[in-house]
Amino acid sequence: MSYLELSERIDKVFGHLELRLSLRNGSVDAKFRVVHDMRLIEAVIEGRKVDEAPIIASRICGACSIAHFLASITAIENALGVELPDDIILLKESMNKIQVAQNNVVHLFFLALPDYYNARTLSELLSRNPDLIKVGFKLNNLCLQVVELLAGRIVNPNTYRIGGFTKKPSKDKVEKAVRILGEAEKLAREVVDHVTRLELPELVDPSPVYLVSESPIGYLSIGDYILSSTGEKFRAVDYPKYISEEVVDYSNSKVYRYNGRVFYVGSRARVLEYGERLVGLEDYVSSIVKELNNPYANIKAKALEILATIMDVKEKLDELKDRDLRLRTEYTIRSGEGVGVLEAPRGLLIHHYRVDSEGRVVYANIITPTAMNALHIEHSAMTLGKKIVEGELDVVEAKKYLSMLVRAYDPCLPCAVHVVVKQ
Amino acid sequence: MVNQTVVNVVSSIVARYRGERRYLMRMLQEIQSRYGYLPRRALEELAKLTGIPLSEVLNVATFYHQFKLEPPGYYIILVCMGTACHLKGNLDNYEAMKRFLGLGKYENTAKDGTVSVEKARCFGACSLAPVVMVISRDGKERYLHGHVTIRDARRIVAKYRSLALKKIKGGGS
Amino acid sequence: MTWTLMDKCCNRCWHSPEYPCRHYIRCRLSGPLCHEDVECRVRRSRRLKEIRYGRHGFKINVPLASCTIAAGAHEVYEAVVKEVKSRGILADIHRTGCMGMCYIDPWIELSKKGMPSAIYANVKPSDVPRIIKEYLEGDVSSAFALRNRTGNAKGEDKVPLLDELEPWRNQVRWVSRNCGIVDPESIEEYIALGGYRGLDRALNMRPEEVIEEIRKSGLRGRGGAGFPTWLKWKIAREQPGDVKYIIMNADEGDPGAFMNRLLAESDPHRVLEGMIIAAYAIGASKGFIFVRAEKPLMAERLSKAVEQARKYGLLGDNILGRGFSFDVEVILSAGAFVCGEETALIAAIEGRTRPRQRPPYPATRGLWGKPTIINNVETLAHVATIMAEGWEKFAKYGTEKTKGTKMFCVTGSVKRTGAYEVPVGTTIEKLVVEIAGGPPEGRKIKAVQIGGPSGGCVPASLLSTPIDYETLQKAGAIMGSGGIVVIDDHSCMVDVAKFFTSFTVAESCGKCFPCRIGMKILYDILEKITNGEGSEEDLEVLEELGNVIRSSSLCALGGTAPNPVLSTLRYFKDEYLAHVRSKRCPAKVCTKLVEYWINPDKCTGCGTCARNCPSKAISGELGKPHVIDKSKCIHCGQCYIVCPVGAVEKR
Amino acid sequence: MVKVYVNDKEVEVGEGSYIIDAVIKAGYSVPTLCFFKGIYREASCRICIVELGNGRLVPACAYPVSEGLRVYTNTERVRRNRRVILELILASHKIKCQSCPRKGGFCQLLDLAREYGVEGIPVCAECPLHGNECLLVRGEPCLGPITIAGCGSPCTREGTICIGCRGPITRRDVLVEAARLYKEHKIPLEEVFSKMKLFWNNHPSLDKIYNILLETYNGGEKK
Repeated sequence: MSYLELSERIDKVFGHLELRLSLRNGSVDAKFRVVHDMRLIEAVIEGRKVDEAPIIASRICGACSIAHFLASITAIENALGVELPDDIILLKESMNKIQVAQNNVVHLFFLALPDYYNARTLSELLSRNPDLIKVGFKLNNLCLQVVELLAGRIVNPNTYRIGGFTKKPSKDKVEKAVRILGEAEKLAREVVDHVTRLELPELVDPSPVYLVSESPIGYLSIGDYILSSTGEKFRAVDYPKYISEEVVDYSNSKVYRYNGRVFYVGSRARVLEYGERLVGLEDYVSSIVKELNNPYANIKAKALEILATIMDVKEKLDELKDRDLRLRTEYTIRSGEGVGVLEAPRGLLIHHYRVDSEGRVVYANIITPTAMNALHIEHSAMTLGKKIVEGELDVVEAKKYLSMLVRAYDPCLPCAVHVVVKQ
Repeated sequence: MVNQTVVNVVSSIVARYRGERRYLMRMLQEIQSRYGYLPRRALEELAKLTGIPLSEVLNVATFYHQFKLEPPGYYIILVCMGTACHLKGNLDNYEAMKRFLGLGKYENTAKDGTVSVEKARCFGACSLAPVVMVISRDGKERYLHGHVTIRDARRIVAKYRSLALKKIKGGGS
Repeated sequence: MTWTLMDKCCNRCWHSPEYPCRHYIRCRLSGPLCHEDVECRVRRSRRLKEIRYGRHGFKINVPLASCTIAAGAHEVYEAVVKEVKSRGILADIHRTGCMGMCYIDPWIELSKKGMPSAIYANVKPSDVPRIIKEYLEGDVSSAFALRNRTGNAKGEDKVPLLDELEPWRNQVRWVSRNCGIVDPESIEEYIALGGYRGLDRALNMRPEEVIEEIRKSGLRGRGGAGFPTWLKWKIAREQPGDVKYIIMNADEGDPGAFMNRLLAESDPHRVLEGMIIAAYAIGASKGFIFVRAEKPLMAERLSKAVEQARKYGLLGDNILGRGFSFDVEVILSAGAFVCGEETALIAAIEGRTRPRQRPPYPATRGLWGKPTIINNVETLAHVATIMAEGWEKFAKYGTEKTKGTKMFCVTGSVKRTGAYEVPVGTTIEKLVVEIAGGPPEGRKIKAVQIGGPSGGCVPASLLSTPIDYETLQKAGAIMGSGGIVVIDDHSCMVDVAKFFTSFTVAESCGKCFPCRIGMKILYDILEKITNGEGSEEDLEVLEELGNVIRSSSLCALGGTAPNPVLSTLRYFKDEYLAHVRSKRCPAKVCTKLVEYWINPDKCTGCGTCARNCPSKAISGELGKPHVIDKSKCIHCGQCYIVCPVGAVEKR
Repeated sequence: MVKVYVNDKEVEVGEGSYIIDAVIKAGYSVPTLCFFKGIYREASCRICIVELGNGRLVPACAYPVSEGLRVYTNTERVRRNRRVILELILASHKIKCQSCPRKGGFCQLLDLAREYGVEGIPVCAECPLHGNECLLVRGEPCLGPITIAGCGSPCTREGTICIGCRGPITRRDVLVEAARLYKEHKIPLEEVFSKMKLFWNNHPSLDKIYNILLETYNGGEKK
């Protein structure tokens, strides 16, 4: 076999994407082609008022609008030098976390799991294994309810503005959220039990470098630093020094390298970095941690995160409900530069804005997890390709594994393609 | 004093029709033929005497085209707006008359109170289209002009204006 | 005081309204019936002759109806009186109604024993002496038409007979038979010409038989909707209760339709007779004549007819000794087009306003909650004639579904404007071109608008359509009360639609939304189109909105109000498109879309246009051709109207 | 008792009832505006029209039933007519949802407008005042007065301004009223425009909306 080109349009991902694997005389090349239409959100944001930027940013993607919204607003708060009280940060983080949980449910049940049950579509899986999927639906619904309670509505949050929340969540609301989360926790436990026992295709991560935002305490909090698997820690505002971006001609998305190396972000990275902080989940963590050098294991990490975040949010809200909260600070418009870093469902998300003295955004840069993962996906696919060359893998099977691989990263293409070529 | 006579007039009309609701239109017509229009005071009095709510009286008074709530000129020039008259250009006549009298869009009566120009419904004299009818305020005089042209229109206005001036003066002295 | 037919012949006659005689009507013509007396009989036949030919053998008919009066009949009448007096001749000057040929108004008819009856057209007061002189000298050559030929007069062969004239020949004068012949203010003449025979006959029958007679005749309401008259009566008859009402709808509001006025002014007793018959058939005890105050002569003549009928016991208690009591009250309507709608009319009589939702129909719950029949003037006139002549003669005319004759008022761009009576099912072409003479020279018929403001426009290509309820509805128009307006190529169809819409907008009672606001919006869109600001989407809106208004309005006014727009859109879409696409009015009517210029060859430089121009767009020296400054012109069209030599032209 | 078929479902109602009684008895519904049982049977709003078996459209509230009557409450023709009628009603409706006592989603007209997809009522109609201060009073450039309602106003409920994601109302009177409100609460129009650009940047009537707002806003100032 001298020449083979596998070109696979991947379904069951957010958006349009093609993975092209060419095997030529023993050499292997993979291209992660984002064919989703350009969205150019950064260009839209530039020139807008600061309070409008998060509104636009949250429209980048309906699936994780809260992450974009919060990253954007954090960047602006940083640029304006807003000091937030702990209460606000706590609620903000809860908002983000519960969305991570909800997003992971969607990914797991509706996108990734069919592969593991040899079902081509969700409906096929549903007819075959209705109980499992019903759990997914229910869990998703419960998470969405909490999202709505915290963020005002399911997509595009409207309870939070620069400097804090518009309204204090009523005690009823919080209690209701806690109650729902209690219910969700039980279901999530079932899910984790189930998913951690799944058998994964074997693959060794070709480039086990990851980046993750720093959480001073707990899990998935919003910090000012970025950590890498190499132990390096740098300030978020300094990201351009460490992360280099590159435009490729075959894709509508940019690709990124960390210190010249291919890296990945996402649940796998988060569990590897903060797994030991998950109190009460030590058994699960230890059962999957040895598998985590396999990119496919991302789904197990995601399953674990569902439970972890639900428990975490529940605990935080429970703690909040009897307290008198301070949820609003005043801010003044001034010029400045700020970077907002947080862990979106798919991994590290960076929003970077420069604001002029009239409160207009003059520069915007958004780095999304999918774009950061792009090179890593290519490299993983190449590893898979090598297996074909070496005859370990049948070509027909390879196609399936390829799409499973891409899905394991859960790329979100609408997020990736807002990127615009500067200069 | 003036109001007292209004009361007398209205009460005699109401008495004649025993104040029955079904004669409301007739009573209004009588009041109008007495004054040339429906004075507000008379309507109020009518409502009081008959027990019909004033709103109902006004409902009828404003609904039908015959009733006027503003005093008209001595002569009322009715410009027919029937189909045949429209096609033959009576709207132009109407506008020419109004311009001749210097009336604005919502004014119908000349400032000296001599003539009013009004659009009217078909008189059924379509064979003479375009038609202009002139009636005096008290309804006693009635003239019809057929095949009216723009020039006629002005002539008609001028004629009845001077006629009215004469009558108003004659009546006053 | 001369003896009249209505008076007692001698003391043996005992008829009075209090003690009515059964044979009163027949007795008038072929009496006396209760006793044998040669003198009385001779007296009657002498009087009948007098009525027919005048007392002195010379009779001058002068028509006095609103339309002829408008054309100057009063002055002619005075001139005739003066002339007769000054000549010292013995002549009966006889006031009649209008015979429907409005284009010859005012006319006079002279008839003398031994001479042909001659009709003179478009008479001016100054012509009167000459006409009378010529006629008395036996010369009828200047007459317009003759009723008969005797061979005694000069020029007889040159003048056509009335029956030969196209408008006359093609007519079937059924209800309008007396118009122009009888004195509308004389019950005597009406009876002498066979009036009230129908009532006499009806009262000899049981009410059910009367309804059956009407059913056989196939008469349908002439007011517009074409509901079978007998069915309406039957429904009302079968309603329980003693109190029922009948209303004569004489509130003619259609612009362009005046047959009801013509009938009621020229032959009011026929209409009244029909009403009494209808009242007998349904068992009504009280009737109302609802007549427009704006048509005073009609109201006056109807009231007079009611008075006379009451005087001779044709109204009141125990009519003609048959035990049937009925009285009529004339109510002056204050004028609203919507009162043509049954429920609105009832509301007006009750002293309220606005129509209400039907059903319940007035035939079951009408005036003051009692069963009420509302019939149009023409329908009732037909009833009287049918009862007098029998249903067979009536049913001879017309089509399968609609029997009899109908009066149509043809106006607009025709040579012979008038009200003509033809059998239902006559083609539009025959009525408009043959009878009414078509448009003036050099113009072409573009469309025929049938049915008043709520009717529709039928294009010239469909002129061969027979006029009856069903076919007209298919063509997008309605019969309505029978007003026909002929529109020639000098008129813009969008403007016509706008005119009718403006009418219904003004006349909408405002009760229901589709009509009140929908029509206003239709009008606004048409205004936009005629101002050259319309778009093609507007045409779609017109159509959709029109259909909605038609199907969901409360009363018939709203239900038919969009017809002019919808029918013109259907047949004259190209004109609409010319307005919206190329911003051009093909007929050069919409002033905003035409450009005015002064033809320098024609302009005399009088300066009239410059003086009348409201925007001071016209300049030029006196005596020299003027010019219009296009940038200042506001397209008001004043210069076009005022120019005495027609030098201002549109392009 | 009279047998009536509502959407082909047989139902018996007492004699002298109206279609609306039969419809309700059959378990269907028709929208009504001017009808109040026992008080008004005016049949003037025409929103309750239903289609009869013979194709006629009649108002359900005032049309008496008869034996064997067939009534269809939700045909395409009925819906289309209702939509146009609703548009007409709204065309003549003074839209001052800001001060309307039915504010906060208690507006029947709003519900109908939403159901039949007619624009005209602004988000303010849905925005509840209970416990909330109007954002305009707080001086924030809320687009509530000029945005098509129907979302349930989640943003203003949460105390953030409406950003007009459902699109603008292009009716002049609504815009004039909005401009008056902005002026009354001293909200600079530039901020409003800036918010309008978020979602309406390519709206074909944007210029028109701008101009009307500006005109009214500045026009009032001169007086």
